[in-house]
Amino acid sequence: MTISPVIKKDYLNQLASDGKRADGRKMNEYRPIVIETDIIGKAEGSARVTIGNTQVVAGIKMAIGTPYPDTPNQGVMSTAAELIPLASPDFEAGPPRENAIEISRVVDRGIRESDVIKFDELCIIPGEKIWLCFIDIHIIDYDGNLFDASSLAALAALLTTKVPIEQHRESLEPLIEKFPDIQTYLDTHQNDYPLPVREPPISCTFAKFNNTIVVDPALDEEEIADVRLTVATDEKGDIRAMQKGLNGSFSVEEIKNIIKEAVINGKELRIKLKESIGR
Amino acid sequence: MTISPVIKKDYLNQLASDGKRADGRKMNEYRPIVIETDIIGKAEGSARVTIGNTQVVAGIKMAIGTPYPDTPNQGVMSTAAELIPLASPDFEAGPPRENAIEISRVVDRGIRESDVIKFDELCIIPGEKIWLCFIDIHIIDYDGNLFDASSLAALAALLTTKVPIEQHRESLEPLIEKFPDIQTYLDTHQNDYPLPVREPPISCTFAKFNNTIVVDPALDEEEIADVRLTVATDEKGDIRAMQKGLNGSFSVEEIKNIIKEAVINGKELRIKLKESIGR
Amino acid sequence: MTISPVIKKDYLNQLASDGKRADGRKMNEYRPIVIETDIIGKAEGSARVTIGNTQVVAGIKMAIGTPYPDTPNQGVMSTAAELIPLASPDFEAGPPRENAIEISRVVDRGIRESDVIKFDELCIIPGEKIWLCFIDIHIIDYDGNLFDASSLAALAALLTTKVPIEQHRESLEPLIEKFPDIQTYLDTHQNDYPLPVREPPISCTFAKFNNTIVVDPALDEEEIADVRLTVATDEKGDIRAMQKGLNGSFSVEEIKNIIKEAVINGKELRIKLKESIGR
Amino acid sequence: MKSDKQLIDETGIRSDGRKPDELRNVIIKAGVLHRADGSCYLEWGGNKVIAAVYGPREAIPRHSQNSLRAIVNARYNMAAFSVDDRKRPGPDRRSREISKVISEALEKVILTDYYPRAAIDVNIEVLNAEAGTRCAGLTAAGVALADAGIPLKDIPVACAAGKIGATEEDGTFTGGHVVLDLGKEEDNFGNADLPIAIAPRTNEILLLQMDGHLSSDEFERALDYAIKGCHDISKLQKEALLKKYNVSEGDE
Amino acid sequence: MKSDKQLIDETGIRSDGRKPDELRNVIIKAGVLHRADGSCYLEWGGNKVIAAVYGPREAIPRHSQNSLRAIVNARYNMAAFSVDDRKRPGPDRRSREISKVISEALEKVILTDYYPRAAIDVNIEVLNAEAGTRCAGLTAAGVALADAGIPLKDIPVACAAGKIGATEEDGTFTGGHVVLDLGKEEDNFGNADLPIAIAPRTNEILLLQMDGHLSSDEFERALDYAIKGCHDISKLQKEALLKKYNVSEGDE
Amino acid sequence: MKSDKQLIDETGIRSDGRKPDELRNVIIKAGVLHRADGSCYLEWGGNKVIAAVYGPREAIPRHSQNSLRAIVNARYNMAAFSVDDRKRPGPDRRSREISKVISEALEKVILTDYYPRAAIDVNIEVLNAEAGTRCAGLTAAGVALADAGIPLKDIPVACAAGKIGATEEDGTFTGGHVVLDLGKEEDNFGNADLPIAIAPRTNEILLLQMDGHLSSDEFERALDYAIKGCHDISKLQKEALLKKYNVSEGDE
Repeated sequence: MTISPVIKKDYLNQLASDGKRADGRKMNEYRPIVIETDIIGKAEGSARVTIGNTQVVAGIKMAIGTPYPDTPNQGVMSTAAELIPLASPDFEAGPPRENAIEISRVVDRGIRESDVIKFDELCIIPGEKIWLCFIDIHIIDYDGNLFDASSLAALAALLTTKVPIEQHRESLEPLIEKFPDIQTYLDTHQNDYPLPVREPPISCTFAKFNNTIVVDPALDEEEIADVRLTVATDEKGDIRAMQKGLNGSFSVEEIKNIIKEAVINGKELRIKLKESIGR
Repeated sequence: MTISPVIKKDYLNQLASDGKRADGRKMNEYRPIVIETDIIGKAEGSARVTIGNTQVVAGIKMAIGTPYPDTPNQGVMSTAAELIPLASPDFEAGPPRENAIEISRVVDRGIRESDVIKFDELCIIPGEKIWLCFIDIHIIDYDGNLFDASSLAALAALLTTKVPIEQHRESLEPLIEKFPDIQTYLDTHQNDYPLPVREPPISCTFAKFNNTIVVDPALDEEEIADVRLTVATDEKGDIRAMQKGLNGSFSVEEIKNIIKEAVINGKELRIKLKESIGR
Repeated sequence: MTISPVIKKDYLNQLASDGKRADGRKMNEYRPIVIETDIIGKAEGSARVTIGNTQVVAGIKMAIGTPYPDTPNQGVMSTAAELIPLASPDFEAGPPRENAIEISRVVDRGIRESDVIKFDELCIIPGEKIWLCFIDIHIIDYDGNLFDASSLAALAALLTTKVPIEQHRESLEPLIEKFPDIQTYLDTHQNDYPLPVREPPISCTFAKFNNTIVVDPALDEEEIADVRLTVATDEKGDIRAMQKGLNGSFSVEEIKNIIKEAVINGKELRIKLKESIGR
Repeated sequence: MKSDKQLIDETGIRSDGRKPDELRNVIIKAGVLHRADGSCYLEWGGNKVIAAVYGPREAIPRHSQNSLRAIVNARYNMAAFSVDDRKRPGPDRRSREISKVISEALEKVILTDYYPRAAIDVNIEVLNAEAGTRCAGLTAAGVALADAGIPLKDIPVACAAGKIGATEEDGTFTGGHVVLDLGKEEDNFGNADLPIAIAPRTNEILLLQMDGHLSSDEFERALDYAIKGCHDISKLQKEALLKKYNVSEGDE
Repeated sequence: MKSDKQLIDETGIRSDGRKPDELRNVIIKAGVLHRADGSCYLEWGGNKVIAAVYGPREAIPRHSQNSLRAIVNARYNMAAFSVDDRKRPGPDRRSREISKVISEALEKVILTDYYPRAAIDVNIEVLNAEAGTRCAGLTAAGVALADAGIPLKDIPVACAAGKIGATEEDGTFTGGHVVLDLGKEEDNFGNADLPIAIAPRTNEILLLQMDGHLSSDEFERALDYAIKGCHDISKLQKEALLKKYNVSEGDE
Repeated sequence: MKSDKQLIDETGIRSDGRKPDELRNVIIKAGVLHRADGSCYLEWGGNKVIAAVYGPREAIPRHSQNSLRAIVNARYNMAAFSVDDRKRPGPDRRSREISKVISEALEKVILTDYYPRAAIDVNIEVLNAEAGTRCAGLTAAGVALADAGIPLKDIPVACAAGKIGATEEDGTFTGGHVVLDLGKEEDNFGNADLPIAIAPRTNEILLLQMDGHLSSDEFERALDYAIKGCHDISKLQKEALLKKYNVSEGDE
């Protein structure tokens, strides 16, 4: 460790002791959030999310594929996050590492376990043809709190995704003879239509350093944090997913308090998300 | 080379000159062997084998797959060995290296070339559906002679494997209409049944150091050995497979003597194997 | 950089200033070229090309496969080059690196974009079965100018390739019932027949060092070259492909002059190629 | 896949006969491997897990070294035959995530600053998997670390709680009950899973993940259950270590 | 796949309404990222590209260092969602070739001997792809290098020219016209593509690739067009840098 | 796949016209490559193999070095086009096992302690494969090592023997004959294969593998055959080296 991180750490710890943060925020305050959607013409859904200087782009591609044998009537989703070297001097090219894998898995579980996508409405021919939904998350600029930025970007992209039936109609029509069922699907879905979704849970991430807990840690804060907790809550304030990270620990009380804050912040973020997608 | 291995080498060489081994065994004597079967509930067959401190677990998974085009009536087997870092400070995580590949290929050939598995009895629908048999060998504790321990574990697991037709019956029944042949198979195989096998060959491994040849080399002995020879013999004393290893050499006479010893030891090991599987 | 390369560089630069090359060639002169074909019994087409000391072997394998959905009536080709460690002390084992990828892609484009292979004549059953054509290029001895040697070897191999219908007839006949079309194909192709091809473009490669431009750079020249240009021209003298390499630059005039030289040299190489394949 | 599974009856008895706050059977043996510096074999219900510790030893490659403390590399791996459908050997995304969260949990209790530039490697091998392998693996790792003589602030221990009930055919979930230590069927058809690891002396939470759906109240109850489960398992860890120590005393 | 596409009409107007020597719309913004040492966002027709520069910094691993100069690593990458059919993440053979030719082109204009043993990393991310991404990427990289303050002999810039006409059903091609800056349809159904990069002060050619079919005369015309296109884009590069500088001046 | 193939007739003549102890035709040329330190081209029946030796040179990476002797890295590789069905480029499990046993065989005859910290790289490329490529490759490697001037105790040489007869439709095997140097058909339908390598001066056995079914008596006969085959091939190795030496003497 060179001197400068030590000084930075002391400075941030000192500020925290006085109830302050380096960028002037309150402990329970997010940085400014901007959500833009429909930014990628080639994608069926897309969003760019900035939280402070952190910037994430998510794109959704829909394709027609084969269902898993044990869920013949359900669509399939897959989530990947790439910490591309564009975003940080510390990110390397190559296959995804632990951090990228953790982000993609936490975002994926948040969406999957809460049934955000109505998978049973993504079946075209039971056992034969379903919609695949690929969520790809690109970290473009890294200034902390990738969990929340990635989750928001994925949700904003999903909630504005169109199922591209017009483009795939031609490839499905020859199958009518073999699978008459498909006629109904094609008749009822003449045009591209919104991906069928449910109300999503919203992720809020907290970090602890010097025994202070802050929401939406910036990179400086993440670097000195002992421990991190992400909590996803739904519109009723119920908990839908949690993930603790880093090699520190929380007390039971700290976790209970974080959950309360996550519900409060989640409500604000939910409003921002809805505004961005025009609902 | 640090001092300690040199001293150990001199010590073992000195012992060998006096016809002795560090653990008191005779030159043609195996360490104690324990074979337990049916230890993994999820596997269709399994065994744990210890030879002295060396410990190996083998598990068999059976699945339904497609035959190779040139053998439409035959099942398929595949063997993999993993030298997991659990077993030795020198094993690394990652894709299998030369040593693991050699072990898995030698075990595989010993089983395959002697037709231990009756592949023609693993056909369900000719050209369409056959049983796949996956042999996975995990080295748990490494104290030398992985060839024999792996081979014994794989055989003990195979010889106690049940073909899990009950669990797969449901997936096969819908195919009766298309492939009426399958009815016969399902009728004659109501319940899980033992994997059809033949009498296997038994592997014995020898190492040479200081011009002495020992059977079942312990790790200490392997580390100083010039050359290694594995010989698999059948119940008639015929040779079914051989593999020389390490960068030393044997004379023709040495090889002939090793074969004689392999036949003798093979008989004892065969008895132990049969006892363990209750035959 | 050690001394010796510096001295070599000065020497070659000095020679170039006097209009000379280390091996006595003129600036626009190729080293001796030898092209042998049909050297690999297992391959459907093959060639060994030497340009001076550089030696390349190309082999063609044909197999039956499935067409891409968007080109249901067309065969498929694929090109791979391997800079195997046999050929140079600097080549390493492992997956292909940038240089091997660039060579294979430039050779591939030269063949693909000029429609050298008549892909529409490689269709067996539209949408179902087509011929796959694999071009594999092995660099055996590396003394510079791999682009031209690889391209010539691939072309000589392709132009002498036989479509192995005799060997695959048996696997196609059972499909006649399902796809009656195939009967016509089998009737009209009783025997192995030459791969249907068009007149190919010919690659010529130039290098610049010390402001001198030479054709067919030897390894010594490549090592000190600032920049490289490969130009493929057809029998009419039209340009069919170009690729600039290395981190130097050309002026517009230099490029125009190189194109003229590429047309002249291309004619000579084309004659050599045709002689080698007996046309 | 969900179905109308009834996972708990009206008297509060679960499908495998356990009470809501009852653990599955757990067996722990310390020092089971010859080669490792410390090791543990653990059965937890149908789970069978081995953990082996190597180190502290010089971290390789050198650029992975931390000049102030030891690095902790936990590697969670499932044997190909440990699951219903054979798993391809080698790490997948799931096992890499679990390796990461276990590494982070263990690092907190290891006195890593005693060993600058060193690595402590913790290998967890799942031989048979039946719900809850990450808790089983972390618990075994705690014993193996102690068996290896690695200086620890506390022996880490893990356990999960969750919510079960009945999932109707239309996918709705009814009658949720918070229960301790989900079994295989409960894991597949249940509605929430909350695995945690703690340092039992202080109840500090070292690992925490949650999937599913819990109200704040349910969460607090589940957390209580899981902490209680950790303390029960912690006793078994200590007994296993004591037993090995006594046996060693006697034998050698 | 080719078809009887009419890509240019008898009055010389192309299917997207452009004249033969007309560029698509280009928007360039310098300094768009917080973390990178220099960056650029560029839209070129439907292409959307970001470039980020890191360095000069110590080249790692050490054996990759050149003791006389900095090495230049350009990495061209397409986002999975940037194309019609989702692209598998990670480099493929095409992107590795493009990374190589861009690296070579950039190296010529960077004063690499100022920074022995260093690496200059240029990351080019294609977010939306519609023909001409390598030119868009290299052009963005030129701006990002300047934005990072890397000493340059010149700001490199790229543009393509090509040949379009009509491809009949039998695959023959008729009525070729040399045009500037092929669009998506022109790229798919056209008959030649000639992407180049130049150092605009000297017109030195830094990158040159050609696929298709051009007579010598057509080639010379295409090269003229592409060089002219480069100069037009070069002005936009400088405006973007100036704008960022002015804004910065004013703001800070 | 086995069938009722008759591989040898009642007069002891094999399906390709050879007698039981007759080798296929072997052609060896030393020094065929310009770049390698030593090289050899070898045809053995339908097999075509090239071997190239580089070294001794500094072993890289450094942690692979042995401070007491040179390490020997043989790399056996099959060209994609060398077999009936195109082989995917790159090493597979079979080629990695063969590389290992060849490396071990060669190491025994190389005076590796002359070159501490060095590597001797032996690259074996199979261009056309027709049964017996590992013997052909090792034999070519022996010549290439000598051609490179690597100090050797002996020039290693390899040859196989085996057992052929008739395999009935029911899979039983009848009428086994021990024969030298199995050809392609004999390898596919035969009943045993015993490839060995020796140091011909001492008959020390450097490589030995066996698959199939041999009684002890058959094994001893096969071993005798294979050793005899090795000695015949050994002469051809020496002639090839001598020829190159003479030619070099004469030419230069």
